[in-house]
Amino acid sequence: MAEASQLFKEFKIQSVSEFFRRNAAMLGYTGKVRSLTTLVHEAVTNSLDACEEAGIPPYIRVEIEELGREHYKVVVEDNGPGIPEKYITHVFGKMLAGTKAHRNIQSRGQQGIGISGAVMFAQITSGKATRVITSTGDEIIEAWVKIDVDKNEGKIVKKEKHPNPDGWHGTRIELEVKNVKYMRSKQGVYWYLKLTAIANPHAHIELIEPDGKLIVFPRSSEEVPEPPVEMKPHPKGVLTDDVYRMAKKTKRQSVRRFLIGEFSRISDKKVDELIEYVAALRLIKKVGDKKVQEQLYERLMKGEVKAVLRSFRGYTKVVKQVAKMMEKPPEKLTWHEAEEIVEAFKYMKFLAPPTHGLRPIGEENIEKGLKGILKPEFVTAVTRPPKVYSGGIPFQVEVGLAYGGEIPSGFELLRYANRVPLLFDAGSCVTTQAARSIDWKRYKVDDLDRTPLVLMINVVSVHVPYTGTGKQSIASVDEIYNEIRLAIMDAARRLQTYLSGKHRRLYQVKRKKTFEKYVPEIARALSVLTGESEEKIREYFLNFIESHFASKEAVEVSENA
Amino acid sequence: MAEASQLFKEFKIQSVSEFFRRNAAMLGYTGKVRSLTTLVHEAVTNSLDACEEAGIPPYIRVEIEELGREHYKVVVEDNGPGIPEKYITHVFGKMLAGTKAHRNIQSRGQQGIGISGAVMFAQITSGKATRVITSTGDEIIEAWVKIDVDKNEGKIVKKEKHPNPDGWHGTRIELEVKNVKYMRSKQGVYWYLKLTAIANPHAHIELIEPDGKLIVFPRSSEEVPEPPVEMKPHPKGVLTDDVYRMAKKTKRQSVRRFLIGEFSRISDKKVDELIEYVAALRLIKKVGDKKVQEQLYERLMKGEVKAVLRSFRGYTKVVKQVAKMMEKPPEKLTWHEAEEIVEAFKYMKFLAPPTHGLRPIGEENIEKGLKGILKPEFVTAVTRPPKVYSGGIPFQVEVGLAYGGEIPSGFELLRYANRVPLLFDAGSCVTTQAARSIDWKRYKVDDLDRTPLVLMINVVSVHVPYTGTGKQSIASVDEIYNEIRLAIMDAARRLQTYLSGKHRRLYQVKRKKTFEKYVPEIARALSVLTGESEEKIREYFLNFIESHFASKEAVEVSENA
Amino acid sequence: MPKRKVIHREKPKEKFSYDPKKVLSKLEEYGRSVLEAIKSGKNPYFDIPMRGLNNVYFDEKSRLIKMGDKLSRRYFLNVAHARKFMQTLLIMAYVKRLVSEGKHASLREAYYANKHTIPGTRENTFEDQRESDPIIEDLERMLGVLREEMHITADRRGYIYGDIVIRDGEDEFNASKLGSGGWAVPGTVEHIQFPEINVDYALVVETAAMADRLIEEKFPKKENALIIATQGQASRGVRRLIHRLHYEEGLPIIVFTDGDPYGWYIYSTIKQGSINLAYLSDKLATPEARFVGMTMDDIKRYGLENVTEKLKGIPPNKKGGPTGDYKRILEEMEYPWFQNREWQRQLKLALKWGVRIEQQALANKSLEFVAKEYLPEKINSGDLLP
Amino acid sequence: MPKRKVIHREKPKEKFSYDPKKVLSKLEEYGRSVLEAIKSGKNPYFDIPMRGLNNVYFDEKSRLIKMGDKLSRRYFLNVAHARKFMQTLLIMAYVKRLVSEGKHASLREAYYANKHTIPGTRENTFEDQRESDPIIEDLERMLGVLREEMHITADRRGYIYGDIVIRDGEDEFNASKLGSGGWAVPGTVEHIQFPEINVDYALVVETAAMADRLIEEKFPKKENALIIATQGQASRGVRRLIHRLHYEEGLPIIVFTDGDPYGWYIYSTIKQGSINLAYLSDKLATPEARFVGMTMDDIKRYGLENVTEKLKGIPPNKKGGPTGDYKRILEEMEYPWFQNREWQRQLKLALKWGVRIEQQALANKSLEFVAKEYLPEKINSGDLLP
Repeated sequence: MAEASQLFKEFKIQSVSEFFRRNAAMLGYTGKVRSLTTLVHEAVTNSLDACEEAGIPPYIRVEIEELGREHYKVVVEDNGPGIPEKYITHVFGKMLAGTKAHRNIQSRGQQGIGISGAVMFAQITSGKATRVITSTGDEIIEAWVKIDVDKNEGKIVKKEKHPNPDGWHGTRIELEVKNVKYMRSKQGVYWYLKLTAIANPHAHIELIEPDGKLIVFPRSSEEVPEPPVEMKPHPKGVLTDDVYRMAKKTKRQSVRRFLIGEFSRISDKKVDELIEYVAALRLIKKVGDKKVQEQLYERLMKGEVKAVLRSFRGYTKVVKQVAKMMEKPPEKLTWHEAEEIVEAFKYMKFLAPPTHGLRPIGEENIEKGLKGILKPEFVTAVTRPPKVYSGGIPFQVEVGLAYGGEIPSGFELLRYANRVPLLFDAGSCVTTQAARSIDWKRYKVDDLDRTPLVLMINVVSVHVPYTGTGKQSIASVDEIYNEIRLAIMDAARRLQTYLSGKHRRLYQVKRKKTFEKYVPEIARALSVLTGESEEKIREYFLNFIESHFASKEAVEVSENA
Repeated sequence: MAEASQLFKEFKIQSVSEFFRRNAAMLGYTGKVRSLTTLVHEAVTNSLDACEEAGIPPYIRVEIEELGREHYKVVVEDNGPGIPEKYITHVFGKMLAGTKAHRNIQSRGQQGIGISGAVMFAQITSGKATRVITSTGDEIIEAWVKIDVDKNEGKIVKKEKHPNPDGWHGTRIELEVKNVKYMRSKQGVYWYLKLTAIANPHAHIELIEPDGKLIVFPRSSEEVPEPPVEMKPHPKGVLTDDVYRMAKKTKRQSVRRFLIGEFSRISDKKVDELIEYVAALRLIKKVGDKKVQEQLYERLMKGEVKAVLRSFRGYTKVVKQVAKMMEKPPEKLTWHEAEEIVEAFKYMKFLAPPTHGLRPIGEENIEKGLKGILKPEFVTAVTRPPKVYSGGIPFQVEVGLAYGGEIPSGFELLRYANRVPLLFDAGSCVTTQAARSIDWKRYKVDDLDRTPLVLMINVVSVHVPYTGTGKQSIASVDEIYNEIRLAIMDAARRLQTYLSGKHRRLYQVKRKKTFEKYVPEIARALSVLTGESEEKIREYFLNFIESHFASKEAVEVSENA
Repeated sequence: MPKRKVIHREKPKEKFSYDPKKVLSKLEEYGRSVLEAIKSGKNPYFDIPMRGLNNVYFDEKSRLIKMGDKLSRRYFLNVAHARKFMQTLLIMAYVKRLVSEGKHASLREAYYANKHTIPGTRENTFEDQRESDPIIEDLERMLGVLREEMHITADRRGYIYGDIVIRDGEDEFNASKLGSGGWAVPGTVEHIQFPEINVDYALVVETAAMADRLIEEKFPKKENALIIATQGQASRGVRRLIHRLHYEEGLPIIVFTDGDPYGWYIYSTIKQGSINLAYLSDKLATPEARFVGMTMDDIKRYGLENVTEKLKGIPPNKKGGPTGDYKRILEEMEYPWFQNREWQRQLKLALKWGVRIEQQALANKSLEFVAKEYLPEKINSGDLLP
Repeated sequence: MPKRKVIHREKPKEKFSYDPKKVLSKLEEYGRSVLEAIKSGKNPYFDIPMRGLNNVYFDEKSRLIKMGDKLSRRYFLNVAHARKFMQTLLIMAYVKRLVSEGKHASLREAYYANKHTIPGTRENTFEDQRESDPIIEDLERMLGVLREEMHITADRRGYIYGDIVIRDGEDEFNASKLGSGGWAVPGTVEHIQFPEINVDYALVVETAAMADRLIEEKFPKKENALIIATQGQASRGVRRLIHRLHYEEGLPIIVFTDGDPYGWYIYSTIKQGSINLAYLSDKLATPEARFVGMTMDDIKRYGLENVTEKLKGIPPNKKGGPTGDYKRILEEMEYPWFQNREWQRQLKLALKWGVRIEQQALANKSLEFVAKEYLPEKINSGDLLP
């Protein structure tokens, strides 16, 4: 038998970066084409977010230069606010670092591992540092950044400063990567940028392909979207651990202030209510008879908190205890007390969570994006009002529909989550399922696979429920599924109206002809049956048809008047 | 426009634990039933690994106690070597820490986040610390461990020491969790332990269910498997980054020694060869004519390195330069040189990677496991020889087949990776695909869905290619798929032989009866046709049959003699 | 002289009547009404009794499936109707020509004769026989006449054998003097007359093989019976012949089919008419018909357990059931004319045992058995189902 | 006296011959040989000429599909053969009884008569008619006799009309004096004789509707023809009748079918026999038969473009093709007896145009057209296909 101490000799601590180095696929670095797209995505996302937060209409240029076999240089440059010198290593060199990961905010990326992951991917495939050129308007900083994988730290290998007479601001990064491939496939960079341009009509995006070809997706809207704002957590969406940990960190004076200040939809009055619920729960817990207990829980769920309290002798004492707890300093809140509060939240009613933090593209901008990039004959968009799933997580669905024009035959679905194109795992995505569930024939789209139709779907949320860590597919949550369907159906109805109008004019002419063509046949038969001359019978029938359609047109004209 | 410095005010650094707290699903904590299974899995895996490394036949006891609604206490106790006091916080409190994650070794877990993940899951659902009782044979240590999520550190909240007069060694951990559910489903703890017992016949596993029921999966083999050993990386499987970083850390004196010492299948002679290849590649790179260059690469691929070298004037100089590089201290190896070495590896031939580190269960033990737990009428197992996939990763497939006896009707597939049961995502798993691809009818299994048949498949590898981070499904790699099929077919052939033998004995008796039963019919008809008496005709025929089978038996007896 | 039988010829209830002029005057009347409508600027239409289950009921008194009084109006000036309106007139004109010239045409000929391309279009007057057949059916309902009376003949199937004299046009012959072949029943039997009838009853037999067996065994002569072979479901010609033989000539009708849902359905159609042709029930159906076999009781009574066949389909108590034969039996149990103890018993037994029994299974006893024992015994003892 | 026709009755080539004793002696011979084998301790067997395409060839000289000489040996002591061996003997004994008693049975009756549970087992001698039918076919090949000669009757279908006198047992009648119904051809025609034949030729017609049309138009009388309606694929009885009328009575045979692959196949079967029944070709087939229509040329010649129908299935040049009608036409192009310019032309035209033309499409001209113009013109000018 081996000695325990001996076994533990090899015990070592792994760094995060080391962990991710071994699990690059988790971050989207899987497959040669996809890896390149992921790299570009991380950089472009950073650029778009930065510009939006600073209120600048983005101008983004992506350049892919082929250096050798499966060996490329990727350059992404923006006109954003730039990065202050002291944050450079953090932004590019440290995993899990970022401005959003710890906040309750809608963002394109979500984990703060994006761009540093790109830097690391470049580094482990080419061994090269990433060149960063950035300025906030003052001097221009040029820095070569590497990641110390063992320590999870960025380090600047080389740094230069340059004068900036024109006051340029923005960021340009140059990554050298191997083991990737540029292809114009639907999982490649070109397609990714095209989809990004559609969802971000306020951005001007350019791409220089390895063969030197310049592709421009021009800006079609001048309006820069408001940056998303942080939203306080909703009581229905928190765990005991959240409350406990937030209480430990808050600067508020009392539990009451803490609850009112750091959660949404909690008012002074709500805290009073909360006190009653917590007290009631404490009392119910002590009831011995299981049946009676269940009944009390049920009544509580119905909101009969006061009645429930009154059914206990000396309940006021308990209420007072709880009220006292609300006034103590939050850092003294125990785990058990936090648990009680969260349990009470479950029985209480709250307003739906605020949705002002959600930033949909908007109907007008979707239409602009689709028109500008796809040049269709008809376009429409629907942005649904915000909804909530899982009790407390707000989300919003929007849909755009483009038909005809320069769109080739065949149905195409463009999927987005928070404006970010989803290029993989379409099959398991709720958007695909919802789009497929639509009975397109009802909307005059008889043969979907031969109709020149593009459907875009954007799901907006602080927390998009992805099916996997690849974040390429949205889970089939009922509430989201239903909203997507409603949005598509609304848009499809508009398409139907458009298509109907187009066909209606041809229809009346056809209709009259329908009756006229049968007249000779009818006349011949009726002549056999009655002995009257064919000629005359024809005349009777034609006159009848003529007078009918004349009166009919008159009616339609007056209806439209 | 907002100031950049203002935007970065919110910039904070997330800890690993914080990251995982937000992504518990990545670790298998998703769904109430599955979360509980994951928790038990992490603890049991730790116990099994510990016992094996110490050469102790494992005795593991799992106890699930229901404390309230979706609120449980999970106790896992083993007779392993115990944990030295100073490692307790590391083992249970720090993510990404462990004895295996950084080594090239086959293991049940793989990321060193398992048990600390369990501790964290318990903590964030119940707020409670995890109680650890352990001894390496000296005093008994009782410790309550918590994780400081912000700092990714374990901390011992409370610690007591007890005397250990009997020299007990082992570890017992007690986790208190909420938001989980105990169910006897195929994704629950019971099923997980049953499958674990089958794959680990050397382990005695007990389970006490919440209702107090004790279930014992007894040990059916006394042989403790050898612990897996570390395997040096194979040249065909390494990246530039691996070579570069290993060179920086090694204690060897020269690049040559480093290559020989830390990679498998590299000998002194191989390094000499490597020198030639690196030199040849340097020379080829300088050729201007693309066509000539391509031809040279091709020749190199064919192994004509010496001829290629000789086609350059003054090639010996370059060879000498490269030879010199091999003698310098490894920490001086540049990225570019590492890149050259890895490129040369691609053109060279090496022996297949060593497979001595793989630890299959073994045919005998699989049969013991299946017999002990399932009590079938027939059992067989096939352990295939090790193979390699992706050029350099060794793996091995084994299969067990159990038929009849106490097995209920219907086909059941038990999937394992490195002996760990896979309970989820069966559909996308290569094992399922391979099992489905078999034409079972060819093996006398006519109606698979009504045959009492259990098929177990264990895929053993240092690096099992999972389809997702949930590690519940093995990707469909051609080499693995084919090995699984071969193994199943081999086992199925044995089943076929068994089933045939069972039927053969009944067959001769039946056969004679086949002829006899027609005799009265034939006699009556023949009597009508010929006028001979039925009675007589019957006699003729019966005599003929009798004499035929008598002579036939004689022949068969002599053949067997 | 033959011995007095239980089953014998009765007094006739209908007289031979067939008047082509009635059809012609009805057609002309409809033509004139259309002409008058269009002349006065009104949208011309036809009122056509609706087809389908919704417009069908079982008349307890006459014990016939009859057509209800629901009408569907077919306009000229209606996009959905115009084509059918035109087609209706085309067929009406064609029928007028057929009847006045004394010619007959098959359904297919009627289709081809009226099919042509409408001038100035790529559209045909009829694209398919599936368009012309329903129009002819509509006319039957509109005019209240059989399609045979409009000189449109049905597919022919079936033959008869027995001592009756048939007059067909100028020919007169005895249907028992035609060798073993019998006389093939033509598509239209409206014009046929029966100068002499020397049989006591008509035995309607489902399969040709059984009819041939009875002929070979000289059953018609020995039992004084007319054999009518339907060769499966009875054709319209055969059903009309049965109807006429019963009502115009007073012959009792006894039906002999396989003991299975299909055989019983054949009986049901002969007896009550079918839902498709409900509007013709009083010309095609013979509610007084009775049923001699095969019955479920026959299996036990004659020891035929060995030669039953399993019912097809899934029983009602199994998953996915009832289907096939089982479903059909359950449907037949709901037929109003099977609402009696005897039939319910047979149908329930079939369900219970899950078997069917064919006419020819009687050959298991001996070839003669059916002609010498089974049928004479059952018929002469009046052991018949209603 | 009728004018001299191109088509007229020829000199007979065969004589009426039907001898039940031949069958009986063959059966007894086989029985004795089995008995002798078993007595001497040998495994008894039957040698049965093999069925199927492998044992069939087209005999250029007789221009018939004939059976080859491949045999399959059926042993008693062979697990795979024993049951069939027993079944063969059972049917042989049954046939012996039928023939010696002068009784006839249908295939179905033969099945039921021989079906019973084997004592001491739950196995039946025959589980299904699909077991007894092939045994009867085997016997036809083994004994070289028609099943009708073994007194097992085929399903009957078809009727005839025309001025010939038929003797069937004691009955004698004229097949043009039976009204419009005609005479139904029985399952077995072996015993039938023709005391008087007053027609020049026999016109074999595919559909009953067309045969009825010709009868209504008095075609048989005017053209001195016998109408034989096959009602689809010709039954064995009808084919045997055609054979006998041609060879025993010298009647030329002219076939009139739809202009489609099915119609042409009907013609082919009458003319050459079928692959299934190759062993009976010289009793059932009539290679001298000729074909009057419908042909592809008729479409153009009589302006029937409007009333053609599209061929079913996928053409050979389309993806997934050829299927349906197209496939059948391509197969027919390979038939040895269609290896002549005229037929290849028709078949190629059908492929090219992708259409078919029905007999009844001639009604598009007028009802009389087929009887007054189409047939007389083509037949009297000898415009027939080989």
